[in-house]
Amino acid sequence: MFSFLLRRLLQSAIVMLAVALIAFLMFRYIGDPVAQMVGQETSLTERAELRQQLGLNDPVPVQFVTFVGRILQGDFGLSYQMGQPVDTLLATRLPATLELSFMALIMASVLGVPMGVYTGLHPKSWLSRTFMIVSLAGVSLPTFFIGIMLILVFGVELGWLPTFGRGDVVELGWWSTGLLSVSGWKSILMPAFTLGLFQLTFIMRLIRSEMLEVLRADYIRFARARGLHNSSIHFGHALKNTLVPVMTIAGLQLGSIIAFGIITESVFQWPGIGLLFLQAISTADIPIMSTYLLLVAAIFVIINLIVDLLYYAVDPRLRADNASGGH
Amino acid sequence: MQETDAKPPLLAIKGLKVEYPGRLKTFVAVEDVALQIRHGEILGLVGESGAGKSTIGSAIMGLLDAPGRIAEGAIELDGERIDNLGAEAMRRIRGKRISMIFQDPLTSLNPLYTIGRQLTETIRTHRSVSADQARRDAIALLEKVGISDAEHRMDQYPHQFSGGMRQRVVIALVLCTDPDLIIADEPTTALDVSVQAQILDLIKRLAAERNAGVLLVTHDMGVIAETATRVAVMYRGRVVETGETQQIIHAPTHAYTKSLIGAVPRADVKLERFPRVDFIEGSGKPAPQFDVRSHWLGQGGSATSPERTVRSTPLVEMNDLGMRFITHRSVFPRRRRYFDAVKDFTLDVKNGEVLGLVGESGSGKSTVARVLAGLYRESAGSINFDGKALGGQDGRREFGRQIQMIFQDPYSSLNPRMRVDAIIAEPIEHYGLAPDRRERETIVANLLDLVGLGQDAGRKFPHEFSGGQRQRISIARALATRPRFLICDEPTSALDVSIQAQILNLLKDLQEWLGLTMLFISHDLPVVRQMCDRIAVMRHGKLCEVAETEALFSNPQHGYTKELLRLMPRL
Amino acid sequence: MAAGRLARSIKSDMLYKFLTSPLTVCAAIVATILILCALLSPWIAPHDPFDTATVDLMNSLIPPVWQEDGDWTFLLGTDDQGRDLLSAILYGTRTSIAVGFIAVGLAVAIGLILGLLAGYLGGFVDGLIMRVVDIQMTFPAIMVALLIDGISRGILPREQHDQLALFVIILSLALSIWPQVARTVRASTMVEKNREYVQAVRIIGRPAIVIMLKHVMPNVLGPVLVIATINLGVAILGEATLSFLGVGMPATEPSLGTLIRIGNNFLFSGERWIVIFPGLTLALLVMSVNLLGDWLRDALDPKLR
Amino acid sequence: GAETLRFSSQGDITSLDPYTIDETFTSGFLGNIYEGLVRRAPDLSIQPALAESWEMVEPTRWRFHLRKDVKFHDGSAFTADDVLYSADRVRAGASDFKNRLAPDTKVVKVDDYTVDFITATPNPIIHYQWGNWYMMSKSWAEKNKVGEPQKAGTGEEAYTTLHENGTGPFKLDAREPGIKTTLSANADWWGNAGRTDNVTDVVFTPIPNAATRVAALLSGQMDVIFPVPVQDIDRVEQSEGTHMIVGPELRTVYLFLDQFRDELLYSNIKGKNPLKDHRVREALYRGIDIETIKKKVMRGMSTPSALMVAPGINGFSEDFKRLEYDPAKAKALLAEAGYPDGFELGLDCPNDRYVNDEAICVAVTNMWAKIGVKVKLNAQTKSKFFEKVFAPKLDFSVGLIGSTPPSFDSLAPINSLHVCPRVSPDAAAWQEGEREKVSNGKSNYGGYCNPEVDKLAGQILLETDQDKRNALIKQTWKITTDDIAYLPLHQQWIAWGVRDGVELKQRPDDVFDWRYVEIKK
Ligand SMILES: Nc1ncnc2c1ncn2[C@@H]1O[C@H](COP(=O)(O)OP(=O)(O)OP(=O)(O)O)[C@@H](O)[C@H]1O
Ligand SMILES: Nc1ncnc2c1ncn2[C@@H]1O[C@H](COP(=O)(O)OP(=O)(O)OP(=O)(O)O)[C@@H](O)[C@H]1O
Ligand SMILES: [Mg+2]
Ligand SMILES: [Mg+2]
Repeated sequence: MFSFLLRRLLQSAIVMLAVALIAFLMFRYIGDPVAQMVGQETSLTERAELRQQLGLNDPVPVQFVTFVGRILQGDFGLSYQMGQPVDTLLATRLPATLELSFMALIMASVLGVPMGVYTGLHPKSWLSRTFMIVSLAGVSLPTFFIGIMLILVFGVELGWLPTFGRGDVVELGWWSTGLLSVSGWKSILMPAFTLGLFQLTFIMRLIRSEMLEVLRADYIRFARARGLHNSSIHFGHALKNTLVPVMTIAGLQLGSIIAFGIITESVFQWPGIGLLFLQAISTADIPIMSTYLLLVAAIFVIINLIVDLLYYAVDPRLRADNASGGH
Repeated sequence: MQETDAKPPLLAIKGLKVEYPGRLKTFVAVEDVALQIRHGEILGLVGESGAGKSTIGSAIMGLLDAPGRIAEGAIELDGERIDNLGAEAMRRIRGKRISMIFQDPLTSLNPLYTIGRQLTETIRTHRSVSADQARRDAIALLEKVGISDAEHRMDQYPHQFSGGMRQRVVIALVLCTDPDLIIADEPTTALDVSVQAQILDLIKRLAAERNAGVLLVTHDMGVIAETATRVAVMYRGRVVETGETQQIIHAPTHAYTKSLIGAVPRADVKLERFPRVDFIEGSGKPAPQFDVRSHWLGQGGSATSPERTVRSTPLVEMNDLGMRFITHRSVFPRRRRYFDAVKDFTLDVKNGEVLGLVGESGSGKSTVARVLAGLYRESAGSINFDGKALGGQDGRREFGRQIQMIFQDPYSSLNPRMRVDAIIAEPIEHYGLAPDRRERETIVANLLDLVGLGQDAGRKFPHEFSGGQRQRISIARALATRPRFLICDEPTSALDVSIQAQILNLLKDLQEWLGLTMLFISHDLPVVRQMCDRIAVMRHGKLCEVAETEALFSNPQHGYTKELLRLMPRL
Repeated sequence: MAAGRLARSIKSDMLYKFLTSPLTVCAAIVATILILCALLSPWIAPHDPFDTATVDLMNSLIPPVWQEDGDWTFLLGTDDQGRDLLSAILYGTRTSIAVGFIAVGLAVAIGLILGLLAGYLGGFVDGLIMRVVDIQMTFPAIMVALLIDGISRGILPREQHDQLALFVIILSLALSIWPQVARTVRASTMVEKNREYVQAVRIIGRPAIVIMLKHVMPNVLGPVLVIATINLGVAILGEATLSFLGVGMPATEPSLGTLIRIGNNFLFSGERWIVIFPGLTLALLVMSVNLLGDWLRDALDPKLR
Repeated sequence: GAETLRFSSQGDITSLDPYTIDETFTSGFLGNIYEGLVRRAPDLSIQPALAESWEMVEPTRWRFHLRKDVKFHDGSAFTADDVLYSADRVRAGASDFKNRLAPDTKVVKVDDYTVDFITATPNPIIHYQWGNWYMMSKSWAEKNKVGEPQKAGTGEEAYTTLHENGTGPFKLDAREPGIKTTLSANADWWGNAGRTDNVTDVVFTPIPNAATRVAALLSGQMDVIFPVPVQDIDRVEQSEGTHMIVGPELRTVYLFLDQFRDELLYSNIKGKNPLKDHRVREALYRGIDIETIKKKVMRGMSTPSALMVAPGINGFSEDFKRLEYDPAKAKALLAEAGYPDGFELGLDCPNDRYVNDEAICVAVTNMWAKIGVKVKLNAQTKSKFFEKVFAPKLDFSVGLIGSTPPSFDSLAPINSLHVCPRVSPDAAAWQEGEREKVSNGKSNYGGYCNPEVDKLAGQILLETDQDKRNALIKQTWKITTDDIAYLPLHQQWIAWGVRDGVELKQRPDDVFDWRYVEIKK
């Protein structure tokens, strides 16, 4: 366990390095940051100077080494657009994104899991079929469309929910939460639903597929023979056996929506890191992008590590290291 | 017909017909079956493998595998029909009033929950007791079924248990709710005789003291003789004969029963070959006549002919073999706990010999087999095969085909998504043992015939087979590699004596004519006596005694061996 | 001969399951129609929306025929550039189907193989592949596309840049989807490889690769099908994002996704047909493919008969 | 009572430092916090601000008399020292406003409230560009160690990025970059007596997503939003509780053509550059049906333009007329130029920069196809577009951009767009390797060169007599339009969505001056 974590830590460091490197290669193609940093009247010499100052003219290896060196000292640089330290920018926006992502995932699981179990149990019932078809709306309609439609109906026409932003936020130390105010809750509903709809479909379908498999297992039959309650058979025995792939996807999806809930954040003007990233792409704000990518890499590394650990928690057979794995 | 009785029987099955509708044709598994079990009675159900015994059990429970369904007939519990009850009503009967031990104990336990959790959960579903109480009850139950160190074992997962131990857990699970009717489908196949005796005793006591009825499905006529009050004999989906145990065993009337009884392996003398069941009804293909020397199994390959085999040289040498499992993980090495499943195990298997491995359930037999097969990496000692070390990848690759294994659990060792013919064809294909596809198909068909499944079986998927049939598929697959050294972990535990005889004879022929070497793990002492040249006895992960078969049976040295022989059920 | 019978029987098994499910039959019909229409678009489309010379701005924003001001020349109306929407959808679907199916297919292929390798072999290989997954997940398709596009533009002469778009899109979408497949497959493989049926074939001496492909793979395919079918829509819509950044198809050759992206601008203003019809087409396509995926999953399950 | 103005635009301001970036929205926004010596009225006329009056003492010496009762937000008084400080700072470091004050202009303190600007050569329009050259406090700067202006992203985080100390009518309360900025009215503002507005608080939320922005207005959560996408204008207009305020903008959108390369990129014509041929340029010009673009793409919200400057810019003249849309003639011209079957070229466009920029390009593509010119359209986000098209890469054959003359005078566009972009009179336009050194004609990406224009530009710069100057300008415009140096398209319109009950004045340069806002309910 200890050595496992140690090994992962080392691997993670390599992952971060690789991400930084690839990101650097990428930035050559992202566009010219300087054009966005100066007015139209600025002379070419000044532009060139600025480029020089930002180190954009250095050879990639030099830029890379400088960058890594600075990061190791905890200096992530200043945003080209906002002139502020990138790490504080991201840190102040991370809570919003995390709250939204977790809400979305919770929404998706609270609905998706029972729906998945139900459709797995009764694959032929009309309700299952309805679930299966209706849920497809979540994956076949573009997020943007869903978001705008929600805004139109609940925000503009009915006027029930705010159409943008996070509502009132409460500062709890370094964490700012919108979940302590009514307006905060009102604000998170639509974006979380928009984000969660896709996850819901995904989780539901995945669980159904796995449930169909698991429900035929002998231990389920035996559990029935023992007269266990259906709920405990379906949600305890069967569901747990579907968890390994479901957890994997849930983890990846959580990572993806934290990292790339960009469209939702943009549609609802949700002040999270995705919005920041979107702006950074359109203005070629390299420091934000690189730090952001490192953050995202860290998020995925952590989520995947947690998921890997959860495998062991869920499935005792995976803990066995005696079996000589593979060839 | 029970109108005369004041009290209806505990269970009455009337005119039962169960079918598995397929797309092309509907398979009738059970037809026109009528059975009765009274309170306190143990009804033995014997019969051909695939005759429909397990199907009857499942039908009573209302748990027929989809798409199976009851086409005709009625099942009554205490005079009330239960075959047409709703799902929730049936759930309330299950576990509480009727319990069933499925034939496949190894897959009956949820792999993700500890044994303790599964036990307490069942107890608390049916009785309102505190969690602590349930746990204490569970431990007591485990001890009752002969699991030592129960307190500690409670927190282990099914995969950490041996086959027999899992079977006992399943039995404990069934007993913990005090049901009125117990359906026990081959409950003791994986148990050594001493534990088996203990379990059977438990069941008998239950029937006697609690007035519970028992439907006991088994192939072991010895068990029937010692336990059952009455016996029903099944053949091809029908009950051909019912009667008092003594009458069935000593004066069977139906031709099938007669030949079945006649084929039971004898524990007292060693015979050349196993007697065969010669009753075949209707057109039925006669059991194929088989000549090893001209057969595909006998050609080429690495199986050496007996002439060339020097019986005295060891083929497999195990030196101080040890296998330890981690049972408690911890960051700190000091806090880790291990379990030595096999320890200081030194044993040779000679060229061309059949070495029997018997011993207490959970003593490490399967572990030895798995280490030999390369599924576990030994944690101590070494293995030599044909004089060469078997450690590492190279050794394994070199001897890959020569070492084969038949698993104790036929259920999980077959890929559920492959058709049976593909499963069996696989090793042939892999080693290029057949010149072309056509040939391969012929060989597969032939192998299926050899294990008594018939060629049509090839088109089906494993789940469409009965326990015994699946076991035969595994055997066919193992044979298809034309192995030199075959590890058989309880190869015939789920087979009726007739099929058992057919297969054991086949193995014997292979041994005799081709010098096939075998490690034969079994609890069935009569079979072991017939099959093996030498016998090793294991207990607690260690070797107790190794001796020539006859010497061991006539003059056991070790106390445990003596105990085993004493408890051997007899007709 | 027997092989033929086997093949026939497998097929007819699936056919049987297929014919007994009306929903699947519907889905198949819809999918076939969509795909056929897309493939045959040059022949059946009333206009050629990609031929810039025939597109007339004067015709822009004509509503569908059944609405007031509708015009029989443009059955489903026109978009903001005066392209016939029906034709644009037909042509756009062609691009989208190519992009979606190939990208997802590629992703599944990569993900399956790497996931199997990681899960089955474990250890170093697993660590390596999973860390690559970590890295890959970090980069959204947009960024990957920028990189591939940039690099290949650097390598290839300018004349070949025109053919680049499709390749860049497909590759970057595939690259962004495969990690999901790989991780899920790996997870299921880790469970599956400890099953006895896998051990049994290992004893037979089958090489790892055969065990993975022949034994483990069919048993881990369930979640893969779900992921693949769900990601089809994601890929098709993702293509539009890439186009927006300038690494996708040119604006004069709109795909389904691009049509939707453009149509989105008209959600408030009342010209909703511009988004509704392409959106509907996409929804139908994704739905029918998902339903077919459900059917395939069930058809491959020997126990569901 | 307390009235809060809630408004939204598509982007945030970059910095609170008034010298960091010369960009309309940021400096317009900061104009509510900071003030310059002069300011622009809603009709863009120049008004006194921190300077009460000014006069040209000599042709090379301007004198400015400062207002006396002005206090910075931190309470300190505004004096000539602050002007001197601001004059130094605006020309220092990475200031983006260096052109407001020539490097050799001397700024001299006459007394505490009088400052002289001594220029090397006469400059009649020295203060034209000072509407957004804001005065900063010297003492505050020293106290907070405010250094030279620096570009975002370089060095340390500047104090001025998040802090302000202006003299203007509004003070900053809180700022979360990219999310929200709140301000309140400055009770001590010198001009409070003449204020017509009633805004006490301002909440500014940037909402990049147009649909979201519109929804925020429609749902009553915003008082003012801009820009409103042209297709949504009707909706906002018709929706209860909101209305539109639209007006032409000073920015001219145009196509620029590669006229310096000897071989056109992205073309099937090898070995020569058809765009160098006047007939080809005319054909392209005549191939664009600008009225249809106005009607269909811009939904009427544009002013087709014959000139490279908009009405309202000094030097604009109604005398110039667009060449007629005439595809037949265009074809004939192409044939005459030797391209009877047309030819291929590439068109580069941003797709998130100007109003319906991508749609305009697609429309142009389709129109040119009809005269036989096959366009490979490449529409992409602005950052990629800029990098590809602007100097030094200049990787295009035709491109679309728009620009606003900063001083509202024609000289700037003449200088940067029409003067030959070369380092020395005998060098080639955009000579490889020297592109970054180009200072005149630096935005003349097409490399249009006409020695006469170069000469005229020099004369305009020095001419102090307004009438003569304007004649020179007109002469220049005549030459360049005859040359078809560019293909001007139109001025897009500013479209602001406003909640009913909110009154405001819209400036043609798209600056939102909160002093003219009145919230009725
Ligand atoms: N799911 C199924 N689909 C189709 N046929 C089945 C299915 N399950 C069992 N069968 C068939 O039903 C018959 C009876 O099976 P059953 O399991 O009851 O046999 P059994 O008497 O218990 O045999 P054994 O002693 O080998 O366990 C077998 O021939 C088997 O092939
Ligand atoms: N993966 C494991 N982890 C921990 N303990 C294990 C594991 N596998 C087996 N054991 C333990 O090793 C011992 C020997 O098991 P094994 O399966 O070899 O017994 P066996 O002799 O085959 O018994 P049976 O006759 O009941 O099948 C048992 O006590 C079992 O609990
Ligand atoms: Mg059975
Ligand atoms: Mg065992």
